[in-house]
Amino acid sequence: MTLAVIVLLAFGGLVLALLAPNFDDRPAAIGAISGTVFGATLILGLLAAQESGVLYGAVTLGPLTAASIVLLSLVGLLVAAGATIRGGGFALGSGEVHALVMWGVLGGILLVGSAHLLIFYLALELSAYATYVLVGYDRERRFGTEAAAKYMMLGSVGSALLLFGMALVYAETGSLGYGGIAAGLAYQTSGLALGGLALMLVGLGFKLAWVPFHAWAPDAYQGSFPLMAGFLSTAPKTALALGLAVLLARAFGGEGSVVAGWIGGLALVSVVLGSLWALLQTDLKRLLAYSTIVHMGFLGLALSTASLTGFTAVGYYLVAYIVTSLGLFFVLEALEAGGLPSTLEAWKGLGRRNALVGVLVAVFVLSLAGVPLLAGFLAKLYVFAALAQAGAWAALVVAVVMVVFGYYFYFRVLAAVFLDAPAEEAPALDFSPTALSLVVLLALAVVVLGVWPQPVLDWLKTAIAGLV
Amino acid sequence: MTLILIFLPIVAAAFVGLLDDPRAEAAKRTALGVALFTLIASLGVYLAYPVSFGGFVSEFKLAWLPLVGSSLHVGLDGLSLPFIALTPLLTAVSVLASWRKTDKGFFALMLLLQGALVGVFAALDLIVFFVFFELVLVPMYFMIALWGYEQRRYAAVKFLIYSLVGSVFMLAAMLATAYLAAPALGRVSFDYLDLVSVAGYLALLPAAGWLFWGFALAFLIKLPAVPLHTWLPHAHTQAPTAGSIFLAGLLLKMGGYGLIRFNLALFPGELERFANLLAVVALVSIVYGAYVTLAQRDLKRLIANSSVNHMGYVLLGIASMTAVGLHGAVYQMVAHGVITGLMFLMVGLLADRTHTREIAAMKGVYNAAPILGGVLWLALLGGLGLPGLAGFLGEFQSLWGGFLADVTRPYVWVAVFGIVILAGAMLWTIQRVLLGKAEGALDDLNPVEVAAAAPLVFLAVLLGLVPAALTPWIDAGVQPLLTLVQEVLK
Amino acid sequence: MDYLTELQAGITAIVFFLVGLAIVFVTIGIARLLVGVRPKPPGKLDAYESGEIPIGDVNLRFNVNYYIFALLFLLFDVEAALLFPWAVAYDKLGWLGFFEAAIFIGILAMGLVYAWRRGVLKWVY
Amino acid sequence: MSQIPIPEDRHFRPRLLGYDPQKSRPWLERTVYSAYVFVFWLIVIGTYAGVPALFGALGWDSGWGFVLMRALQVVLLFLLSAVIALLLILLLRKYLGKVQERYGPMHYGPAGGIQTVFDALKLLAKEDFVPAAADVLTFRLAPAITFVASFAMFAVVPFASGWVLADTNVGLIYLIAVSTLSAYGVLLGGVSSGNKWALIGALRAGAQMVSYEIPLALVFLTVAVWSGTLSLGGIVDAQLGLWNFLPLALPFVLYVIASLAELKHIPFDFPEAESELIAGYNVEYSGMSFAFFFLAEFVELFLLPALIVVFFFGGWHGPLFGLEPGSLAAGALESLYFTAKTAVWVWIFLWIRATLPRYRDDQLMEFAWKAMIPLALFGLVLAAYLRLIWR
Amino acid sequence: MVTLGHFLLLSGLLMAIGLYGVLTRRNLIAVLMSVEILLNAAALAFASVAAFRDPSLFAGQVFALFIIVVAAAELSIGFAILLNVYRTHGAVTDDAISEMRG
Repeated sequence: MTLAVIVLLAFGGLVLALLAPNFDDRPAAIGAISGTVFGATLILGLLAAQESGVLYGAVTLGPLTAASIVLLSLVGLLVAAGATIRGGGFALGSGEVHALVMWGVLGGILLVGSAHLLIFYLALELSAYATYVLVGYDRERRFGTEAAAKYMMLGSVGSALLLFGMALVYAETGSLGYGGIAAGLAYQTSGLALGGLALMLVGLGFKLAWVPFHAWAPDAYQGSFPLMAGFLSTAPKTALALGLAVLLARAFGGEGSVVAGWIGGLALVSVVLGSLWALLQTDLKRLLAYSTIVHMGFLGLALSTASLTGFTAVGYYLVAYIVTSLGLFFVLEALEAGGLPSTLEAWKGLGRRNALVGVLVAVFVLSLAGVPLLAGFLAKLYVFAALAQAGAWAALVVAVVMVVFGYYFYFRVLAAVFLDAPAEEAPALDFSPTALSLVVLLALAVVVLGVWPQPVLDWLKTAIAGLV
Repeated sequence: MTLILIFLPIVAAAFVGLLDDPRAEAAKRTALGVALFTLIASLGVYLAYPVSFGGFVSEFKLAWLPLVGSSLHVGLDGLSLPFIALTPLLTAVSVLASWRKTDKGFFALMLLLQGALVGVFAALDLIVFFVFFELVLVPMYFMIALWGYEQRRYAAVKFLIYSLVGSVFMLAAMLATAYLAAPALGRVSFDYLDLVSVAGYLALLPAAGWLFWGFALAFLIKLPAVPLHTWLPHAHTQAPTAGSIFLAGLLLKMGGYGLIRFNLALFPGELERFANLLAVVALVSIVYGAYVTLAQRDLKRLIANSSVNHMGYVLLGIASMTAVGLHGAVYQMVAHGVITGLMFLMVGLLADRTHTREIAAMKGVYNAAPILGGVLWLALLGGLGLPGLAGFLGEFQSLWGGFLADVTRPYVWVAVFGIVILAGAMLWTIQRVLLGKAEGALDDLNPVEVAAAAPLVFLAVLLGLVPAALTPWIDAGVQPLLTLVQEVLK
Repeated sequence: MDYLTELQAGITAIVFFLVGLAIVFVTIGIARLLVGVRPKPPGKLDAYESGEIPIGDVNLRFNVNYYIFALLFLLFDVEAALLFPWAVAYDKLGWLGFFEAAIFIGILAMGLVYAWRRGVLKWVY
Repeated sequence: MSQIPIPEDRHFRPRLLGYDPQKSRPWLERTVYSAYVFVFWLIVIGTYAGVPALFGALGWDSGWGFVLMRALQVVLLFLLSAVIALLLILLLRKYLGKVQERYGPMHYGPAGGIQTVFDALKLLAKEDFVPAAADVLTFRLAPAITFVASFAMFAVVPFASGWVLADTNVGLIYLIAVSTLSAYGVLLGGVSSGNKWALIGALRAGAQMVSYEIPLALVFLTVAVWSGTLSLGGIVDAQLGLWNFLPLALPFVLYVIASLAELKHIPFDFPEAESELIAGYNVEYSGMSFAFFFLAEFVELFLLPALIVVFFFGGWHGPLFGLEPGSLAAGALESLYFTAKTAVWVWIFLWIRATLPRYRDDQLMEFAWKAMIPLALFGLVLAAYLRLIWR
Repeated sequence: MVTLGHFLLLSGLLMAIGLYGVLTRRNLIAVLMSVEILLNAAALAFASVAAFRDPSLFAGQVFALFIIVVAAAELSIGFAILLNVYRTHGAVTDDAISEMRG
């Protein structure tokens, strides 16, 4: 079943890329194809459940992989739908974009499913390359190419460090399979292995945009199209977080291991510094980049507990984050397509010019901030619960304090939207019916997830139970 | 029933928000209707409450977040019922007070606020409590920031940040409490009743002090107690009339209510340990609050600062940990809700007419607008604690309770001076604002405004004269707690 | 082949490079000794453009296709490197090896087809 | 104004041994070529049999002694490549002359036989200077890289059974690596010259070598799949029954075309293109630096045909007439077979050079990507398939 | 005797060189080359570990091969992006691509 997903995504992307030269002026057709593919994989992901290994045990196809298929296909589906927001005129409807999204998603799925460092690395690079290109897809945008260059540079440095770390771990354990590594690390950990683990973590830190390895994130977000920034902030992060969870649980010794502690440290630094830097931002996409950094920090805190609660919290956090973040980026996309730049300055008085859009923005932003009855609050709550369960009181208190900073910068957005007067010659805010229905759907999902999370949680829990 | 009281306004808020209603005609009627309906419903529950038995009524429990052991657990008891009833009343008053507003959003926010506040007072689960506690902030923020006076942005943000700082520590403390109590309970539970049942175990925890302060910080900020009160003058002054009524009438009560509900019930040992400190804080609040009130030139600011003084008595009553003191605290909170609500209502209406809040700029209001002036006069007298009005009984019981306890007795002597100072401030205000010759004409209250003020005037007098309308309920709420506390302390 | 042979082969390669470089520079050095340094009249050190005086910047803006072909080369050449181990072990792998490599080569070919259809392979001035 | 005196005999040439240079003497030419080949053969025997025997007798065949032995062999191979270059340049000029109905070099040595030696001496005596606009280090390094890269291919080419310096398991990979390296030399040389024509020539050379490198590598792969080894000796041994050019006809043709392009040989001589680019990437080079570019080209003109022989024509295989395999005599005979087969292919290359016109630049590149590479991929899969069903 | 430690030391040195390059180079192409050095350091480490610790399974050698291939893909993408940077910014130095500020 999962193999079918892999084949579907790989060849779906291939077909789309090959169709691209002929089909580029028909974004709807392209979107329909990619939507169909993602829909199919979504259903397959929901059906797949049995734990088994393929590729000589290098890839595990279990409930967690199935869950990752569902989550990432969902992102793909939403992005495919979101590509129609901009309508004609730009290449976001191009087959290549969808192909890259597909491969990015495929890389993510393999990342979660990997049980061998080689597959982990290849999957990571697959999804990373797709995003590098997506960021710089429009060759004429100065910021786009600039962002892609920075992202690519730092990303490749990160993967090189990750690789070197893997090599050191390999040197210590003599194995590249997760099981072998766990067995090798179980006896004793030498400086070599510790160095390797640290380097691996640094590499992954680059990819997850943990402070101090986050420098690419604001530029990448600012430079790319909001839709792509949305993809960037959800799909690779989802895959990496779940993949790191698998790695942590199956290879690095899980709860109480030294790696878990490091993850916690990095995550805490991300939460603190990310929140502080976010206070200084005036560009919405940059602000959201720092917000991503902070959210990845919270995720990392949950990861570091390596408990069932912690991993479930990670899962729920991801679901909440996907829905919220994509929703907000869709709004940005629609507004940018309508000629409204993504700056706080330009957003002044948005709520007065179009109340519905204002309310939708408020829902997403409040969810990001963690206001109760929205998905973001429960996500944070579960993270805190996991921390409390693990007895990480200091981390809990620091994280909780940073939530206040988060409120502060999210409310700056809301203040601009609702409190400031719009500029004189503000253009009309036109949302196409598709865009509006898509965003409304996501906003409803945010609310529903925040009020009645139980079905999602049950599903996540069964998916994650195998890890601990 | 509790669920209806909580969620009907919230659903109504969403409904009002989605109405196509540019003049907000339907919105304000809907809001008023919902408020009145819930008022009647809550009064029904209030009156039907079996005061002699105590305990929780209209309890509802539904597993909500099993992952962390939290459930949607709400219920009403003698401690919460007065506030449950007060909330829709003040909402109705606020709606009437903002009858001229033309933004449907304003009324939607008010309904949301009402639902969230009822949720706060009804919550029997820590997480649920926190959810509603936080939910209150959002509509309040927007109410201040969108419809407030000139410095609204600053005031709103300050209000938000202060509240958040407290509430996030409370969240941390909640989580810690639940997980630290897990060994005794055998499971992780955020349920209030579960946790209360292991209060004895909690008292033995080395971290109990931290947990206590985690909760207390949030409530002291909300209360507010000096030195954590600095958000209050801004928020109250800058908020629109309805916002001020909500703030003073209900939001402050969340602090006192929380202190009794959680700090007293879960950590009585720690409360006893820190009673001295709390009493000092209370004393400073009383005296300093009164003193600062004396120095105000802005009418709304003056009332706001008097709240600091009033809430000091609440804290003093709680710190005494005596039945009388707790009675006084609750009574004072309800009374303050009524009286200060009335004061803000009147001052708001006055400010709308004079377009200024400067005390120096007003003169002879009583002569110009007798009804308005008269009601304001009554409210100011209530604020200084005149016997026969609601404020007196609360203050008196609090002080008396403080006097009964060894810890707080010395402070009561000083606290009395607070009454004197505040009385001076109030009387001086009456003299400056109400008396004298009127300069220019002032419209008197219109029927809608009279309708808004009437129930509050009625309550202010009723609670001043007939304490039996409230004390049995308070008794039913406080007595079991005190029994429990005695057990734990032994 | 055994370890020693491979080691000797490696040493041989190194010797080849070192001795080769040495020969080149020794020969050039000898030539220089024979010839000596001669005067450099003006114009001698200019770029040679069939006797014309050089005009303009040497750093021409050249065809972007050069870069694109360089990128394509990089990919294809290295992907080919991935096939060498397969080639050696091919007799042991049998049909499985055939199909796996066929898929791999197929994907590679798809890449070529994509580039072709995108018009990248058209060499235009 | 005084008149400059003009010598009467403007066609004055020094005469050696009373030999009349105006007359063509085919037998003499062949004798000269044979002499060169004989020298070549002697050096080969000396390199692959003599030196190891000597060092074996001295007991210096391990450790630093081994390194010394290899160094000596490398020096000998340098001599060999010098001989190859002298011979091939002579042959080229003679052959071009024949095709164009003229004699070619006639005056120096028997039938012009040492003309190239004089040319080499001339180059040695020319001043070797760096133009002002050039980047000195790169400019100096480029010819060395090009030459060493071509020259180092000798390491894995088997002249006879066991007559190979590096009998390695990764011979093919080594070949790819080294041959790609020579493109670097050309590119660096052209780019560092500070000359527009050199730059264009270098870019063309880079694009061309790089594009044809891929079919070349794919053909290597095909051969490797067919033989099951990457060792050149192993590939030759695998052809005992059947020479590869029959079953691998398609890759064989591709290989010939690709090696022509690698050689920058007509019809693919864009990097130099005298008529368009003066001399392309090496326009600024003079003296010995230029000589090494030249030397590299002719070493490759020998080595690429030699590799054709190794890959497709059974390498050194031939009738041994009862000689004991592995003996000195057998080795000598085998190396002769190898040389002879290679000579045929060198001749074919010269023939092509003499006959065909130059392609157009865009045709060249598109031919590589749109014909060569797809065909090479197809050939690879086909060979793999045939290998499976015929095994 | 040459041990695994020597190889790892060598690759560590390469790593250090690459990192130094990444941190100090102004020209992005040079940075990309430094990244290649980093990747090759890792490939070397994998190959040598495979030779010393894991002689039977070849996992490390295969990994090294994959690193080479993936590095090529990375370079292609990198140069393609830098090409676009050059087209839009007229230079490929890190000063040229610091227009975005927050």
